[in-house]
Amino acid sequence: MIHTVLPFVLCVVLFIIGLYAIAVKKNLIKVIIGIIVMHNAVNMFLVLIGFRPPASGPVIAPIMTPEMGHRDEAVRALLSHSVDPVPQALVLTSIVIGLSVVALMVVMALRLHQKYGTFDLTQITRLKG
Amino acid sequence: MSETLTLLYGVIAFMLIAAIVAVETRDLLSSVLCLGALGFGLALVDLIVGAPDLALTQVVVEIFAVVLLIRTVVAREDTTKEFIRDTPHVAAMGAVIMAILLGAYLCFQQLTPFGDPPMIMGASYMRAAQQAGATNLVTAVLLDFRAYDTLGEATVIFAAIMGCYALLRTRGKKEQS
Amino acid sequence: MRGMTPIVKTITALLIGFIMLFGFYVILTGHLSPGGGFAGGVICAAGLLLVVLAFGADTVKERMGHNMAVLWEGLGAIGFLAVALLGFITGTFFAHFVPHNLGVRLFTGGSMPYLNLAIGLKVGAGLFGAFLMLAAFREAERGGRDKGEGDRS
Amino acid sequence: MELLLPLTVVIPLAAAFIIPVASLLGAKRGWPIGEIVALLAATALLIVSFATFASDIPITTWIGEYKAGSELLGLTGRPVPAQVAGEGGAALPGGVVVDQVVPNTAGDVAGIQPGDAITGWKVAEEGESRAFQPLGTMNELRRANAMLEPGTRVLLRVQRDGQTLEIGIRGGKSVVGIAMVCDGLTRLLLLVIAVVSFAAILFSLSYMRTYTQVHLYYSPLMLLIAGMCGIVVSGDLFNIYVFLEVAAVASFALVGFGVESEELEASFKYLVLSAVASGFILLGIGIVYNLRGTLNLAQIAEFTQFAERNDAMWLAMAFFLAGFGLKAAMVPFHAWLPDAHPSAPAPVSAMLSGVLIKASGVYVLARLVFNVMGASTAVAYTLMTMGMLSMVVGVFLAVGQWDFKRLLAYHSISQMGYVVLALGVGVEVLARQREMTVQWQSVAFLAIFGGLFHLANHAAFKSLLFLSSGSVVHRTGTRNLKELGGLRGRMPWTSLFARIGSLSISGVPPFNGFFSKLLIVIAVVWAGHWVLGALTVLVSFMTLLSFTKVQRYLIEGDLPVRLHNVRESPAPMLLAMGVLAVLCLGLGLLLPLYGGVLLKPATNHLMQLAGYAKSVLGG
Repeated sequence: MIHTVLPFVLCVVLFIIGLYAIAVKKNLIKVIIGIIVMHNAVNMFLVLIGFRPPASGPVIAPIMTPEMGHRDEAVRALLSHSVDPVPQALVLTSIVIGLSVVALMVVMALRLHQKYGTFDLTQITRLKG
Repeated sequence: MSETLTLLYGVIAFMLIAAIVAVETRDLLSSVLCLGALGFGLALVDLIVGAPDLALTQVVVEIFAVVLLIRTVVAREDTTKEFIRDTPHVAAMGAVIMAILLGAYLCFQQLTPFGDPPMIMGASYMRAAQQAGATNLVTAVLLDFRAYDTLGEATVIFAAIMGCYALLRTRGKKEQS
Repeated sequence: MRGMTPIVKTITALLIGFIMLFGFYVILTGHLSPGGGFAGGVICAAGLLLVVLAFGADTVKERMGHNMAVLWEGLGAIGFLAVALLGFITGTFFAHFVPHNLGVRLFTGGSMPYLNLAIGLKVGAGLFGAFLMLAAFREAERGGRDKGEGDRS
Repeated sequence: MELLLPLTVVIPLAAAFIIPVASLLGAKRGWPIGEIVALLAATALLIVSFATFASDIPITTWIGEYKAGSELLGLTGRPVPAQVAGEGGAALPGGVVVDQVVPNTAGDVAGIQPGDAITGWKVAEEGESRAFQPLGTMNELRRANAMLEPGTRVLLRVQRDGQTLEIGIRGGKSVVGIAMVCDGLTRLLLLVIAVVSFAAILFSLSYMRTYTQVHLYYSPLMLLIAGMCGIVVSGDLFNIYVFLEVAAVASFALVGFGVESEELEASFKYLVLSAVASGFILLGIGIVYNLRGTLNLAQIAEFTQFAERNDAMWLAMAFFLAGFGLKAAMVPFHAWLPDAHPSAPAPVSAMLSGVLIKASGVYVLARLVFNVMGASTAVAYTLMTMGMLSMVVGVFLAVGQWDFKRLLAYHSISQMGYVVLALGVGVEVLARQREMTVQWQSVAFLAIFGGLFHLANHAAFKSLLFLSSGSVVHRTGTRNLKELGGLRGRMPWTSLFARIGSLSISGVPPFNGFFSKLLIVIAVVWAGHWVLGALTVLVSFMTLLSFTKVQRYLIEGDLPVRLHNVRESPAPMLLAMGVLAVLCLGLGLLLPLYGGVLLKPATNHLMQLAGYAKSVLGG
């Protein structure tokens, strides 16, 4: 069954596209874009890890709240259809971290453009080595 | 299962195309817009695999990031001549990429199959969430079982914003009197 | 940049209330339905961002200063930490100190709604402040170097 | 006592949150809020980190109301389709054939044998009213089991030799929250972080006067400290990643704090490579979660111990090696460090070189390699290669440098190479010997002990050197060795401290660097790696050579005309350097006094390998 691994491999392909952009492109914005692509790839990988076939969200339907339904029934129903909530929580955290890093990078890109007048990384080389 | 998979592959293919275009286009604005498309593709993937929280957050964050990037790119002169770096660099990169692909190809066969996670932590959280009283399990995980992670997450964004303030100062050092 | 056309300004003025309301809704019902402090906070920040884009950074800076954003962000962060530390009342770090079952559905989450509120406040104020700073930086950059932000040292 | 460990993170975090808010109020009156809060927090952190030694805090502190006390099913198996499972007798739905039963787990106690086909499960208490749930894969059983309260009995329908049996097994799993772990290694790192942070903040009081808006400096600095403490005390894989990012994001801001072109450029480079590292680490975490279904380090170690060989786990380890290698600036991944560390303000350079690369790179690697993934020769050789390359390449690049801080940065790569090499030798000895004799045990012990000792020493002398470079820059305005000279007369204390640091790092006898390098050399040679031992000694000589240059061009020689009016640095800076200089001398000479409290428990906790799981979960 190729479908058991193909989604994960596609995530790695996306990851590599990002990595390629970071390493090979010499435009600063392209590097930022590469990092965002990479973050998205990793996030997708994490989301796909938690996937289970019925693919219903990990939200307990109101009918199953403790006071209304039998607890064990609710738990069992959740077990039979819900996806794994943990990777989703991880991805939420990871998205936030990604946004923070992107914001910082944008600020740095602005400052570098102000100082050097260009986004070209081959011209932004005042440091030796 | 198969319909979900078809949808999933379709969206992932769209994302891959968007990513390649975003990386390869010469015009920076188009590139940023393609990045937005990639992000919305990811939001779609989230919806397909049953993660509405993530889809919501992803859309909002993508809007914010794309607005930031567009404002960075628009009306700024870009003098980059050619896009490809020198050969040794590309060769080294190619080697790394091949290594990762090879590793992924060899090792991913042994991953837990797609759609059958062991979910040991997740399942035990599900039981406990019944008692905790939250109906949204993701929020229960974020703010109850793993709330300490969320403290770290809030700290990261705090650090980033402090960093933005610090880096946007006009002068770093006081002028010597 | 003195903002955009009157059409944009009018529509923004009409929409901003609803956007903020939606943001607060997402924050407050985070433990019941998809969403949460972070998503809601970013929605609020995006609403304010719309205002900055429509009216220009300077106008916004006059109305609600950049210091306000720093203050609210810091308060949100301290609030989150405080809720976490209050868990020591009933035992450990991050333990629920708020009873779960108060009968009202909005308050079934123990201390979760408070944490959500703190995060929402923090993220909204923080991202808005950062964006305002960026917009002001861009205008300062246009209007000549070293003009604009004063040094608060 | 449960308060103590969270405090190590909460104190710097609270300080970081309070500083910007309080500065808004204090700015108008000109109060130095940032300095006061930061200094108070650093002092408090120092006290707390000492208190972790004094008090008998438990090894594990669970955050929130959720504790682990897991019951291992101990079964691995592969799914079989319906027609194969049904060949013995009655036609059956598909099931899972058990491949392996781990001794002393629930499955073993219940009497399940390899070759059994499990075709269904249900909760025993529910009795006859409920039918057996069909079982498609072993993961379904794992999920179902995790869903139950601990202590629940699970009834399995098992097909054995054509007969259908019903076997009841102990099941259920308790909820695993995030754990804070306080073992010897944690205590060691916490103390190092607290001491260096205290010195750096003391130094900053005077040094940062020349910068604008310093509250924007102290807040990220406290976040950096909080991030490092968070990494060190955490017992959860994803939590480590989050605090890694806290420390990293704060350090980007600090590296670029001067907002000059070079600083922004260095910061951007650092940011890009750090983001790549984070990507690798997160991918590795994803793979681990996919395989083990949990994020708690101890549980991962427990599951890994009993699981069969899995290539995907190696891939995860490779990603971790790349990611944390990038964070620790090991040689194939070292490009960012010589730019980032010198560009930062001096106290931040001291923090970055002194503790950040250890806490976010070497510490996590050591924890994962020793305690979580289990020692293996492949990882050991990778570590040894990385360590050796860093050691040699770092020192050769350092010799040619004329920029004082850049030279120090290259030496950081080289000295961290020593630590990684020693740890690698330790892993190699532990993994090579199937049945450990006392002799090999002691070789491994010596290698790890030497590595950790060098880690602590490097924190002391590298921070001291960076601070003294800051002191020089503060008064002379340059860090180019060609433009400096003869500071012995003008800045006597700074010169003395720089000299102590230089002698320590070069491994000259009475100072601490000598002892740790000696231990590493002895351990490496005992382990049978003669070439590596010779290289280690050679690198030490090269270091001495390089620092002779520093002495010649910084302290001795003629005073350039431009520097005739140079004065000694202010008292807080000298005090900060003095503390570290005393440590440089004391750490070496007083080793017998504190070694048993500080270093030996840390070494033992690394040596117990996967025994970590038992001590964390069982305590």
